[in-house]
Amino acid sequence: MRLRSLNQEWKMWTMSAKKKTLVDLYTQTIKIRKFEEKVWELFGQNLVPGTLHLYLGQEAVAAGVTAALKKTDWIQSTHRGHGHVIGKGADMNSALAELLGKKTGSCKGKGGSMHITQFDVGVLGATGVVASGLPIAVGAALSAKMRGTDEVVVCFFGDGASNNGTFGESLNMAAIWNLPVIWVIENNLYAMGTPIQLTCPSQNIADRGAGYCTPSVVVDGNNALEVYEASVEAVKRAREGKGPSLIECKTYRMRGHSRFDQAKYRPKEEAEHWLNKDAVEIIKKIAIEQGALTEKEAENIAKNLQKDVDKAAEFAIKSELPEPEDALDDVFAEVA
Amino acid sequence: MRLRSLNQEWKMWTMSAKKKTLVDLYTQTIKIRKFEEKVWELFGQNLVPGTLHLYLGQEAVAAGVTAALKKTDWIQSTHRGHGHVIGKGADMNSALAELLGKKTGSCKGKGGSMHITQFDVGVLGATGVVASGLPIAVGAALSAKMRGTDEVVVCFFGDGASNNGTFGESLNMAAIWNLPVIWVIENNLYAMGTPIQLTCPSQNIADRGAGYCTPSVVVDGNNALEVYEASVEAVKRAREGKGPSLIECKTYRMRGHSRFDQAKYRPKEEAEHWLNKDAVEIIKKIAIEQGALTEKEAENIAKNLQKDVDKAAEFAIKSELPEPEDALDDVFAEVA
Amino acid sequence: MTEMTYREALKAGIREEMLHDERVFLLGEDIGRNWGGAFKVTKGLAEEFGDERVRDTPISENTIVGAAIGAAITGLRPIAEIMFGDLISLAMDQVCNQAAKMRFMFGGQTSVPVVVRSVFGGGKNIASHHSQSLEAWFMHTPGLKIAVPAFASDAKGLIKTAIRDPNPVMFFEHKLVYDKKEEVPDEEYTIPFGEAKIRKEGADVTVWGTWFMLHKALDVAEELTKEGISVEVIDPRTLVPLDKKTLLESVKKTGRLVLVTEETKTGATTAEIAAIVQEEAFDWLDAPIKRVNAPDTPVPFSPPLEDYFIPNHKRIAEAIREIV
Amino acid sequence: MTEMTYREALKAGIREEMLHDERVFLLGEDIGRNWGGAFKVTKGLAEEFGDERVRDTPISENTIVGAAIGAAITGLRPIAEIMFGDLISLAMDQVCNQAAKMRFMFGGQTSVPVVVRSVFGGGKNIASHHSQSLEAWFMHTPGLKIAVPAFASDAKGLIKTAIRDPNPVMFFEHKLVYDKKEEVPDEEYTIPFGEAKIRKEGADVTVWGTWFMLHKALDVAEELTKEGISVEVIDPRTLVPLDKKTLLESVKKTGRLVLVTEETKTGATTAEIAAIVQEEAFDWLDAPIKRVNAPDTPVPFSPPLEDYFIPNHKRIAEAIREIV
Ligand SMILES: Cc1ncc(C[n+]2csc(CCOP(=O)(O)OP(=O)(O)O)c2C)c(N)n1
Ligand SMILES: Cc1ncc(C[n+]2csc(CCOP(=O)(O)OP(=O)(O)O)c2C)c(N)n1
Ligand SMILES: [Mg+2]
Ligand SMILES: [Mg+2]
Repeated sequence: MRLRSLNQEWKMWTMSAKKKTLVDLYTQTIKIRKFEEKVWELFGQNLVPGTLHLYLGQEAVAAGVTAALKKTDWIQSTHRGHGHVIGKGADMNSALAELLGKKTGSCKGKGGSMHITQFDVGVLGATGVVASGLPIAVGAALSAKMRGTDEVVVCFFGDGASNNGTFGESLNMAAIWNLPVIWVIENNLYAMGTPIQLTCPSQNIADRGAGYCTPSVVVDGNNALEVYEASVEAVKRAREGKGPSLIECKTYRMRGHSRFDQAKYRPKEEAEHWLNKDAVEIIKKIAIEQGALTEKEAENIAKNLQKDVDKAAEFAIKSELPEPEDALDDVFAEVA
Repeated sequence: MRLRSLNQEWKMWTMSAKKKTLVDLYTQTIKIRKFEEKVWELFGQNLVPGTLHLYLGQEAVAAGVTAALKKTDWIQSTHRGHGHVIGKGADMNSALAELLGKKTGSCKGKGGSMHITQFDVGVLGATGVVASGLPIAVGAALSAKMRGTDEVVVCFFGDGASNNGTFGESLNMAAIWNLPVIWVIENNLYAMGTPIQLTCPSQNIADRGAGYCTPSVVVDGNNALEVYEASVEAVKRAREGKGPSLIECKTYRMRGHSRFDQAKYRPKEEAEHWLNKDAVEIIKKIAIEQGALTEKEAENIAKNLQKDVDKAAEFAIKSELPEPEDALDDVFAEVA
Repeated sequence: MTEMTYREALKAGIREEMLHDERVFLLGEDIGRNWGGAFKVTKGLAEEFGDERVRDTPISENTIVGAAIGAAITGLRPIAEIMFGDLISLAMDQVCNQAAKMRFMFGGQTSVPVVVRSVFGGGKNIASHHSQSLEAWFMHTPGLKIAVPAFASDAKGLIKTAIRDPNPVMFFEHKLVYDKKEEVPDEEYTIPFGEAKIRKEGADVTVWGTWFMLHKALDVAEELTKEGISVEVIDPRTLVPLDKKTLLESVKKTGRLVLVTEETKTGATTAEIAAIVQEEAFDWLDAPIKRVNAPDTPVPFSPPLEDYFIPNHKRIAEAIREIV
Repeated sequence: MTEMTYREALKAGIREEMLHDERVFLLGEDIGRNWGGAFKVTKGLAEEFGDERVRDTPISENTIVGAAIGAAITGLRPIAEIMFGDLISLAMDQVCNQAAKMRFMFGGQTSVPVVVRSVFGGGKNIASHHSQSLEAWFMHTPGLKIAVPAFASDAKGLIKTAIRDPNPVMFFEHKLVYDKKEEVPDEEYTIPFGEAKIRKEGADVTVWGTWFMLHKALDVAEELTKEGISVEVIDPRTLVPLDKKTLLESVKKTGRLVLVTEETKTGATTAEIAAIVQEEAFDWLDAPIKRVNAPDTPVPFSPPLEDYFIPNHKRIAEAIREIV
């Protein structure tokens, strides 16, 4: 794979990366990791109904992007959304409770994994229809602009999603209206079992940005700092009214697509190569090298997060299931 | 407007353009012109029910493209389709009869202007849903390939259509499967009353081709020879198994979008500029300059075509309307 | 009261809401100053409110609706126009999977105050892709409200209610009612959803229908008085919520029901109404409920074919005569 | 006869047709060798017939169907798979405006022999975007045939008929019937469209339903014999064409009808069936036709919610008891 090498500038940049930023990036990355490991554990205990699209392996993307955002900014999430919402600052209790279908879940158990959403921290929604979030992000960005705010909208989606009709429609609309939106493609090289080579004629999906006059960059999606840097630039552009940007993050799933998928269709060497590029290890190494963290501090952060996650799991498990008749609520908002 | 200048090579090419080709191009162009003038005349006489999207002004596109095709090749047409089907060799009697809603129309009066189709000369269909023809062209091209033929599929569509989701989906699918399809964008600068500047961030829609690894070119769509040359190259690529191409033809409607539209939204200078670039005059001039035609011969061709068109109109007018109950036929083909 | 066309009344309603509430804006293809909407409903609004609030879009139906949703959940009150109802087929995901379901899926965390305006119906000889009546698809999609005004004053009152509603509202018009005139109140008013209107009282048979078919039904009802048949005509005004009460009371009075819409018959909204009424007023029915719809074919182009396709006065009258 | 699952029978039917007719090919997301279809229906076919004829596609639903149409009208026999029925919302234009209408719009010049396979239904806790039952949208679209097999042998016989049909066929499966087993004939056979099957004879009440609800209805019918209620259960097998005859005859015999599907109630296929039966067998009905459907909400995720949403044995039994 040919990554557009940002290495030169990037190395220089990292030298001056604020220590706090590095700590944040490490913390975000491992937080998502811990969350997802817990989800996987609970799933193994048969506590998570339905299916599951784990974010394991892709943590650096959500961590790097959300670290560049303000609380008032928005993100649009996907079927593989746990990392996004945790990154954006979702309450872990209600997030885990949602996955377990509990009344205390952020969606009262109505959404589950594919629709895990916490609106109050700026999650517009998580959608199960691949690529259906892009138009919604366009609208949120239009709204941000029309309301005269400096809000920025990030839209996460996969390599597979970029082949859906909404991709061109939405990139175009964001471009012509010069909207504060950032398209983040999480190119994990597969859509379910379909390798990107079968569905994309070019090396980089980011190549499609140019046709819509959208500045586009390819980054190592397993390196939270690299993702962060690109995001900061894109956010800056957006806030300054310079319009949309596109960031393609090359990354990889640690596990299969869903539920019971063992991902046997992935060539061994490819899988090995990527699984060695562990997002947590990479950002940890950078942070330590830059003197932002010691090994010990890193461990402590991890331990504390583990405690939070354990507590959240406890909360979720203890929480009650919804009443059957709750199924009838929340269809319509009441007319004022 | 910046047209990618093909002038250099093009001039050289024209020197050797076969005389027959130039005569054909002139004939095709003026044939479509004559046909459309007749349609406009009949419309003025209140003989054409419904609405109408005239091809007047864009004749060079259909003429140039279809002149590069064989009878066994396919075209996918649009709401502005008269020129395409006439170019592809449709019977004018049943074409005009269709526009008048007659039983003898190619669609038995069921389709009318927006669905004018003659399957037996290689028209896959004319569709009223903007951009809905692209996926169908993908399938026809896939079929051409899977059936082991050398058939080529041309898909016509407008600038407006290129903003619809099917555009990216179809360009992508054609590219990954390396299909013998030619995307012909008729960029007449407007989608109804909406100027392209409002809906397309770039100078050329053709810029979008690169993202799908599809060789793309911009030509003067009022110059049938220029369109033809690009088409020949694209057809060659397609027949040789080298995959899809995209040709953006810059052109202009002589009249409004439909029915009663006066196109007052078009700046005067712009309209003047384009209306002076008359497709018939341009190809006629070239043909005469190249010694392929004399003024007199050109006139004779025009006269003969006028006769054909008049006869077709007579046929159409004399033809009977369908019986009301015919409305119930042709929903399902009978099971063998 | 001022006499105005349906088109004018509708525009007046939109305009009033735009004046009241700066969050209200419009987006759609050719709705702006160059065209004013394919049926001219928004003509003049761009000039008055600017191109930002009356926003021409590319031909991207799914993203038009999706953008409206995104704007709605972040504080605005968008009205998305889909030029022809047939083209909502391109936006079914955003309408039916996103707008309709978001509030529910997210457990009430958000609501989606978006209005999608579009137009159905034939009669203009513009063939299969521009003449359908597809309201049944949306009636079968929980989470959407559906307004179907047939008269000018309702168009105005209902669009205002639609814009103020915190939920997604499909606001469906009909090509042949835009020019219908009616006296419209001068003072501000809204019309609540879920209240049908008895357009004509009668004793022998109830007719329920929408848009242009409702107008035809009213003509027929008038005619049939000459034959001594007293027809009650009900205009639902909204399909969701549906005013079952008015309908059932009428049927319990007349004992007979004819349903008239321009939809193709199988699976039309008339099927649902028939199913409800036979279920809830079984003992009052003196005859089978008749459905007058278009045949199960695409809409044909040629005038004699389209005339045959669309239910006409004669067919409505015959259906009534058959059961009284 | 060999016992096999619905999934196996369906695959066997596809495989036979691929062997018979080299024009038959499949396209869809993840149907190929890496996955074999989300529900594994096509597993092994890519290995046997090659990647050209079992063609993995990008996530482009509208273009998948459109490509199938283009291939169909130029001489091939494509079977397009849409991974979840909910996602046909993205392909409504190609399905409903193109495939369904082309033959008609073009006056019979072409026919569109395309099969669109997809799967409906809940019960897997995968929430609002992957659990719907949307067959009513297509039943309301003239020009489409619709197969709804509930049993393995029907799945095989009907898919073969669908593939040979010169018209567009929507072939809808249900997530919870894939594992159902049945004896399937060893010799080659097809099942004609438009022939319902009486799954159980009975005298007191007719129950009509589809897919998993049909299976539940059969369970209930069995149970109710203990209460002395004799239930006749009808499996339509195809919705278009619809076998009205078998249904009407049954209702004329029992005088009572309960309709059971997993669709949300308003505007479901059950509404159409109710409307037809009250219209054509009015004098034979001894009680209102009952509809047992899901409530008018999106499909919820959490097990107790989804269990409440999907009609269960108890609700079916109650509806029957209510009218006998
Ligand atoms: C429109 C649509 N098509 C198909 C599916 C089924 N599906 C769910 S996830 C998925 C793969 C998505 O791939 P990608 O966008 O790369 O995201 P990833 O799962 O790799 O994160 C598919 C095909 C869907 N949910 N929505
Ligand atoms: C999907 C869709 N959206 C909108 C329309 C209404 N409409 C018909 S033609 C047209 C403009 C099309 O513009 P373009 O593609 O540039 O073709 P042109 O008319 O200029 O030839 C529109 C918006 C339609 N028929 N289909
Ligand atoms: Mg992926
Ligand atoms: Mg145009």
